[in-house]
Amino acid sequence: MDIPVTHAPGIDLVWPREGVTRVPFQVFSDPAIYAEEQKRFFRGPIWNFLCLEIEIPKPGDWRLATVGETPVVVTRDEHGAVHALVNRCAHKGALVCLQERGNAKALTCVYHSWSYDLAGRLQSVAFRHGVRGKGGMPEDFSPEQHRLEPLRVEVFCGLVFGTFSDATVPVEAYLGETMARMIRRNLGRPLRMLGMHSQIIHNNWKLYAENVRDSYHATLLHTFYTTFKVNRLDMDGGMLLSEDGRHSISYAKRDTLRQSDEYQKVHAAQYKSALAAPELLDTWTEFEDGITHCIQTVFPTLVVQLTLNSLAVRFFTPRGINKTELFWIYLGAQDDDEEQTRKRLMQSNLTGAAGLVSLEDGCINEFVQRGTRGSEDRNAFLEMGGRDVESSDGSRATETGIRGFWKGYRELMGF
Amino acid sequence: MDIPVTHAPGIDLVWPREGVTRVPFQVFSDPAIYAEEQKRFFRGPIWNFLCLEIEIPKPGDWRLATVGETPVVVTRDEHGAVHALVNRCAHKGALVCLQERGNAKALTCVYHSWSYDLAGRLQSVAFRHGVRGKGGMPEDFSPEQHRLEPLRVEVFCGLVFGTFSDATVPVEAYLGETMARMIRRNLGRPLRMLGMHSQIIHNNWKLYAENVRDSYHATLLHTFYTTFKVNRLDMDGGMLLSEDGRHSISYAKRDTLRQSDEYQKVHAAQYKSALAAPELLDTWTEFEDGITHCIQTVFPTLVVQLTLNSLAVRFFTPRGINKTELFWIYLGAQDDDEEQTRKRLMQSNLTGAAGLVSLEDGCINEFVQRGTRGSEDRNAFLEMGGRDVESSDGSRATETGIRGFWKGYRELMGF
Amino acid sequence: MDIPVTHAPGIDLVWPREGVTRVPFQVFSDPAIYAEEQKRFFRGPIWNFLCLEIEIPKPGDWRLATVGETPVVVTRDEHGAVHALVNRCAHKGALVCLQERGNAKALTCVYHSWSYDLAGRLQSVAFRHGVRGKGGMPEDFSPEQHRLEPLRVEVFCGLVFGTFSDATVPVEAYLGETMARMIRRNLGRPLRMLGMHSQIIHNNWKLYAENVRDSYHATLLHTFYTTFKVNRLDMDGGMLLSEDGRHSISYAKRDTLRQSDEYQKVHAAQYKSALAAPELLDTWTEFEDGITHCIQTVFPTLVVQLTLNSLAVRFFTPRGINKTELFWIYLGAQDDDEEQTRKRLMQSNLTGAAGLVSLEDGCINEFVQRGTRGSEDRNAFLEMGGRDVESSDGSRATETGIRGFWKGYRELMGF
Amino acid sequence: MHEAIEDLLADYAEAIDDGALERWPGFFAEDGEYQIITRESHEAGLPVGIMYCGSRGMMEDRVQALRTANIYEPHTYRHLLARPRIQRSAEGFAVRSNLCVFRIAQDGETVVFATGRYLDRIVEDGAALRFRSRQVVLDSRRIDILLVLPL
Amino acid sequence: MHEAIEDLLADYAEAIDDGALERWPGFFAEDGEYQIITRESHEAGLPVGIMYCGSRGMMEDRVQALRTANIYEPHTYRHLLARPRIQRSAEGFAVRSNLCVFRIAQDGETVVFATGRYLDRIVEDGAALRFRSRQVVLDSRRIDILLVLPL
Amino acid sequence: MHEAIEDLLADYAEAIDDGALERWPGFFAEDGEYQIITRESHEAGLPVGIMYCGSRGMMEDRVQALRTANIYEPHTYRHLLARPRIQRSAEGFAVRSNLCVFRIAQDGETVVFATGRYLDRIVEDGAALRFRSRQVVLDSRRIDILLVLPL
Ligand code: FES
Ligand code: FES
Ligand code: FES
Ligand SMILES: [Fe+3]
Ligand SMILES: [Fe+3]
Ligand SMILES: [Fe+3]
Repeated sequence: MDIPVTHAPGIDLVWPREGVTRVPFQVFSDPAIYAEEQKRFFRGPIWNFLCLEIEIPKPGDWRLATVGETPVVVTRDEHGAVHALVNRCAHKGALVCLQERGNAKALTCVYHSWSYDLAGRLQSVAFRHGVRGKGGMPEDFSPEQHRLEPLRVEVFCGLVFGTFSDATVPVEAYLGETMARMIRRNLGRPLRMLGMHSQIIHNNWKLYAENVRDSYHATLLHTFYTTFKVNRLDMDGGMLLSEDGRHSISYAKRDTLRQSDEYQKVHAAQYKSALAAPELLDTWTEFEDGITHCIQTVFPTLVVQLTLNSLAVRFFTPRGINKTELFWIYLGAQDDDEEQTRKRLMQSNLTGAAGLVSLEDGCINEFVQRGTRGSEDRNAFLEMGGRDVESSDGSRATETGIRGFWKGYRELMGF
Repeated sequence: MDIPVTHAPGIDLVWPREGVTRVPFQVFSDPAIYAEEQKRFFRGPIWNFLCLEIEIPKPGDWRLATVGETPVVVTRDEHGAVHALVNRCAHKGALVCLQERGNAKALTCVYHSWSYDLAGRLQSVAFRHGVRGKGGMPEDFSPEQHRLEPLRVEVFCGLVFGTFSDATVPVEAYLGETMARMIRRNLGRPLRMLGMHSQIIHNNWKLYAENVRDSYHATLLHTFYTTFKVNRLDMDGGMLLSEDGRHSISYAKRDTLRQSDEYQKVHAAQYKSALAAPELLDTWTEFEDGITHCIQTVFPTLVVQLTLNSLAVRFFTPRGINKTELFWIYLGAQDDDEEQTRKRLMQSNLTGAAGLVSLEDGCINEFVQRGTRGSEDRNAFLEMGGRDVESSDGSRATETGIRGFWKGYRELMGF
Repeated sequence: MDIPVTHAPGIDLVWPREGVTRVPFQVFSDPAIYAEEQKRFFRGPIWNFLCLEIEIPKPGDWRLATVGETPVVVTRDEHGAVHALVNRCAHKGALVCLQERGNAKALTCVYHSWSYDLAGRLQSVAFRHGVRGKGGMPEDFSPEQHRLEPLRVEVFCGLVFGTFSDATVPVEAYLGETMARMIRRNLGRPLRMLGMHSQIIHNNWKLYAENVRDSYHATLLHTFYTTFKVNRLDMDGGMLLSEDGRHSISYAKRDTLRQSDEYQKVHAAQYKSALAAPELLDTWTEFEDGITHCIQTVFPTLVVQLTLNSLAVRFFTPRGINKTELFWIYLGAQDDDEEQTRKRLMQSNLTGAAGLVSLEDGCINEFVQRGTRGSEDRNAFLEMGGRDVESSDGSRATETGIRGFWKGYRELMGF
Repeated sequence: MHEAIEDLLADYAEAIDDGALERWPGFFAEDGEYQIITRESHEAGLPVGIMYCGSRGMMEDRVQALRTANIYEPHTYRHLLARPRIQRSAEGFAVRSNLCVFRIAQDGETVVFATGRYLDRIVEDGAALRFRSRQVVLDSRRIDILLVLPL
Repeated sequence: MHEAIEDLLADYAEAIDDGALERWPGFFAEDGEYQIITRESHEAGLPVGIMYCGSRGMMEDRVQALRTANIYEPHTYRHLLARPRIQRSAEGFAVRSNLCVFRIAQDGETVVFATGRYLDRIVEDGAALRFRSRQVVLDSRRIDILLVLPL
Repeated sequence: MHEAIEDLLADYAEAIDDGALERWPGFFAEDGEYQIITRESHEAGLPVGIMYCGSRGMMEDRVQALRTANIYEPHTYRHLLARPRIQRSAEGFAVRSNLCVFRIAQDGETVVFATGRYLDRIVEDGAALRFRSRQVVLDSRRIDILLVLPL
């Protein structure tokens, strides 16, 4: 029988009985669902990626972020502790921090000069006692009862996470052992930022969340991958999920390629494979485990990527029901030599808004958004690799990662 | 007593007791009504114009279209049969065809390479059996149960129509005898495309549907018509409706003009009527029935126009509640000689986005959209030419065509 | 206990028990509330500012305006009487007047040439009797039953006001004695327009309504005020409210400055106060009462400003739930000499879209709109200067004016 | 000569942006041609575009119509032209320049109304340079609202 | 001289687009005038526009204010100018050029912020060319958000 | 020489706007460099931008990829360039010009896709002028949808 919605008033949705192997297209375009996500999902028991610790190295540094559509500022206080605060003044709700990045001893709202310390505690209220004894706040005004709304914060391998919920377990437990280990492998060393940019993609944020967990599409849509043997399903590799199925790692070992003629059938391999400038793919062995391609997702909106030597952190944030901003931060190790930095620069051509193996993701999710218009009552069909939510070691011809996302989404939304 | 809405949940509308002589302005701006139209109206028992057959002459040709907001692709298969399919992949819903026009042996979705034949039947699923025996679809996966959603298709006089409903009667019966005859007169011959463009008009699609059925406005708003005696109400002419009132023909016979001083009162005739370049209106007698101006509407969104020798097909499609795209396709007969083509080129100045007698329609419907803001609870008043829905032979000082549109709209929407 | 909403169906809002000292952020972003305001607030018993009388000096002059989102045209008839009419044709609802300003003997709709006199009475209907006896309106058509919807109009000190409600008391009673006197002081003389422009601000209209009643922010946000001692809270001044609290006057007397060290604490006074070109602030004594700065608000959307010698009328109108247009009309006295006009020109740099002491208001309300995203269930805190709605003579370190606005808003909306 | 041609192009744009449309036909030779057409139709070699004038007279009729007959909301254009590419030809010059036209409504709303190329054939007509033909090839197939002022 | 004037216009735009606003007053003669006004007010002959500086000093005060007193979200401009039309005048040159200015917010949002005309009176001030007066006539009557950086 | 440089810039834009991308690498010296980078990263001195080609070969690979491997919806560009600012340098010329690129989708939707500056180093390569390096510094940090055609 059908599962009726239990906890979302005003939302008229029935999830198909087939469970996570089906997704009603309505979830990508229904304003009531989008509004509900702001409260129930983004303020629920999840860890939201906020920024990198290296973006706020010094005491007093701050950086803006968003959790869902809620504006947040991440600060480092004089003792070096990191805080995350809703960027909404306790007085009348104005943004308190205006610049994307800054450094200050205190956070002062420009509207009426209410001032907060770096932990968000209200420190002073202009004209609290009026001017020459006239006006000002009532006697019983108590600054302690007004502050910038805080989030709980944890930093893991230089990644700063925040949550609105007291129920969220610690980040390492949230990730699970497998996910935590791979993050340590890739990010557990002194890093430097090599560059950043963002992309506006015209689709609901959940379509990109599916897309990055979709090991099935990668080598079919991104034909450059296939042709240049950067990443193919006929290399050893797999799709690992966390215990709860929310997080995933899609990996491949380039040296294990044994060409399968499955590829002969698909468009993906029609393109001549000689490069005029092969230096594009000059690499060095950064890790001994043989894994040369690894896309790791952290529920709900973070991705850690190491493709050959191209190390990057991606994250995305909703800008409206069918608009999402996708951020790319390119990283290198602090001890990279010049040649290694040059190689990372060369390989940066593979990903990002102009990435030879990623630019398609800038439009493909929009194609789904537009393709499903007028079909809100139909469903996506997700049975590749079975109907379960579990790791698929050995094959990435599976949608298990996507099913895992929907498992987590439904748990939070009560769908 | 008032007629309460019976079949549209969530829509709070009461149609005035005066019936089709009144139109609540709310229907042009209520998002709930707009959403309901996508299901109830555009997927209802009507024939939606999709494209011209000459746009897909060869096997494998396809062309994109929309039905309401639903993306559709029209194809011609290897046997020459025409198909219309929702342009939404059966897997995850991506657009399958990306270019406005194309030619292919099969329709392959770029996301995961699912491939369909030109009739929309699923032919292959990439990695269905996984790679080297791992991954892939469950054993019980049956391709027959997945296909591109088809529309029923009929071609009449080179016009390709599609419907989502099994209840829709054949096109010729849908049009009725009078309408079918006039379409044959104008389009029942080998045609070639002379040009095309479109217009974005900032109004609800139904305002343009009214506008093209409004024989009352033509000679008042489009003063060029009147002044240059291209089309006036004091020529012999009339407004013919189909039996069900949904379709209409507004026609005039230029040679029968007997000037009425009604026109002296209106702005419409104030403009000096000598052209510096009279060749604009050089014509030849294309038909012997004396009809020199003929605007024919086919419910809901198609218009066939022959003004002097300017032959065109117009159609429009909603792009949002207050945004509509209007397409103009200029046609000639395949056996036109050079001089005739030149005359059609000259006369193309009369219509289209820059048309001397049509450009006003680009803004007039927006004026209604804006004029009725804040007055959603008021009604349009449509009693010109009486209160009935019936042909008005002999006079076009009538709104019978508009009343006919609303009759059909209410039948489909249950208002 | 909480006060549940009584009169707004479909709106799910509970105003906090603290009354006017709290404002739910939801009122700035809820589409249902915005829609309800169009009917209940803007068509309620209030006087909406429409235009200045000097904009329509001659018989036949008209000028467009909006009341909420409803388009209105203000006319002066042949007898010199001023009328306000909804700019919506009685036939099918098209805008009747298209240009922002014009002059005509009659108002004729371009769509079907229905023509109205300057008081909005229907005078002629094109083809009412058809053409040569065919078509036309039914016998029982009665022009008297069709007209442009009128508003009641009153002119006070050259300000033209309109209301949809019969219950609205006369303007002078609506303003109350104090407000009326100050308007007479500033505008009660022959005036000429010196210039005008507008600003699009990206916030709900009510945030600007608060902003102009907020005597607390002025000298903190607009630091130029403070530094150059144009307006400070340590000058004699006050915040006067009308009896019903809806209207306000914030005033200061520049010559009474006794610097308070309160200002030393705030950003507002950090900026060196020597001007390279002091002529910016060259003034003359325009009034003997010592008041050199006076911002007067008239509920809901009008502001009369005299800062030094810069005389201006501001008004604002909603352009969407988070979009507002703010108009600036700069005025001078008809008998100003050249030097006085030059001084008003110089001082015009203080206000407007580029105003040295007003440009911040172009973004600050947007900061609140954005700061409160995702926090629709939180409230603004308005206890500066107490919790009452009453004049605060002697101090402007108060939010009494804002509380007064919300008092009036809630009365009208039934919140 | 490059200067003179650039001045012609700038003067043309200025006349239209200033609303001096009566000057418009004068930029063309007596039998000059003017056409606005979409890139799509242009590349497909189709004859019918969006506006066509086969002579100065037809341009005068256009101006006459938009002044007295046609109905539309007041608006103005603002042209921005890139550096023209000029080639000598038998009859004079073949000139191409990228163009962008903004449309400003009376309420101030400003939109990118048109982008594309001018394809011009310019001749020396007595003392003056005039357009033998000017083709406006629009990048977009669609027009926002309507097109009444020449581009 | 045409070249030199075009360089002045380009240099001015570059200074503002680069945020080097301290250079701005230096483009004007000591008693130079600068005004931003709407087309509507300009054509109506009204004296008050949106911004007015009657001397270099007033421009310096503007820069000082926007650096230290005024509050707004960080943003930058990008100017595009069309070929100027230059006429010799008694005092120097009367120059007109079409302009378009894009505004880029810190989050990357890019909008057409202003379109219109520069109406310039340029004089030879010692070795250099400077603006005796520069009037920015905006096509639109309305400003998006606020106007703090000169155009 | 100023003329020749302006022609190079215009020809480059024309080639891309016409979709003649195979011509694109030829505008560069054999070991020419091309990079698209955000203003933010450029000013921070970060090495990685959005697109980087270290040689003509890498440009050819880009063209080859976008013709045969990459998937995206058909679209075209329209470039508008402001007057370049040219300085002689040891190797040739250092040139800077403001740019705006519109993107036109197949359905006609037109957006301001990019604004910014070209920072060019131009050398005389045999008879021709070529880019030793061309850096496109984008004002915005964000790209709408994707970037596949060079700017
Ligand atoms: S809103 Fe922040 S101090 Fe008032
Ligand atoms: S969405 Fe079409 S193949 Fe997957
Ligand atoms: S709508 Fe005004 S006359 Fe018909
Ligand atoms: Fe991908
Ligand atoms: Fe019409
Ligand atoms: Fe203010």
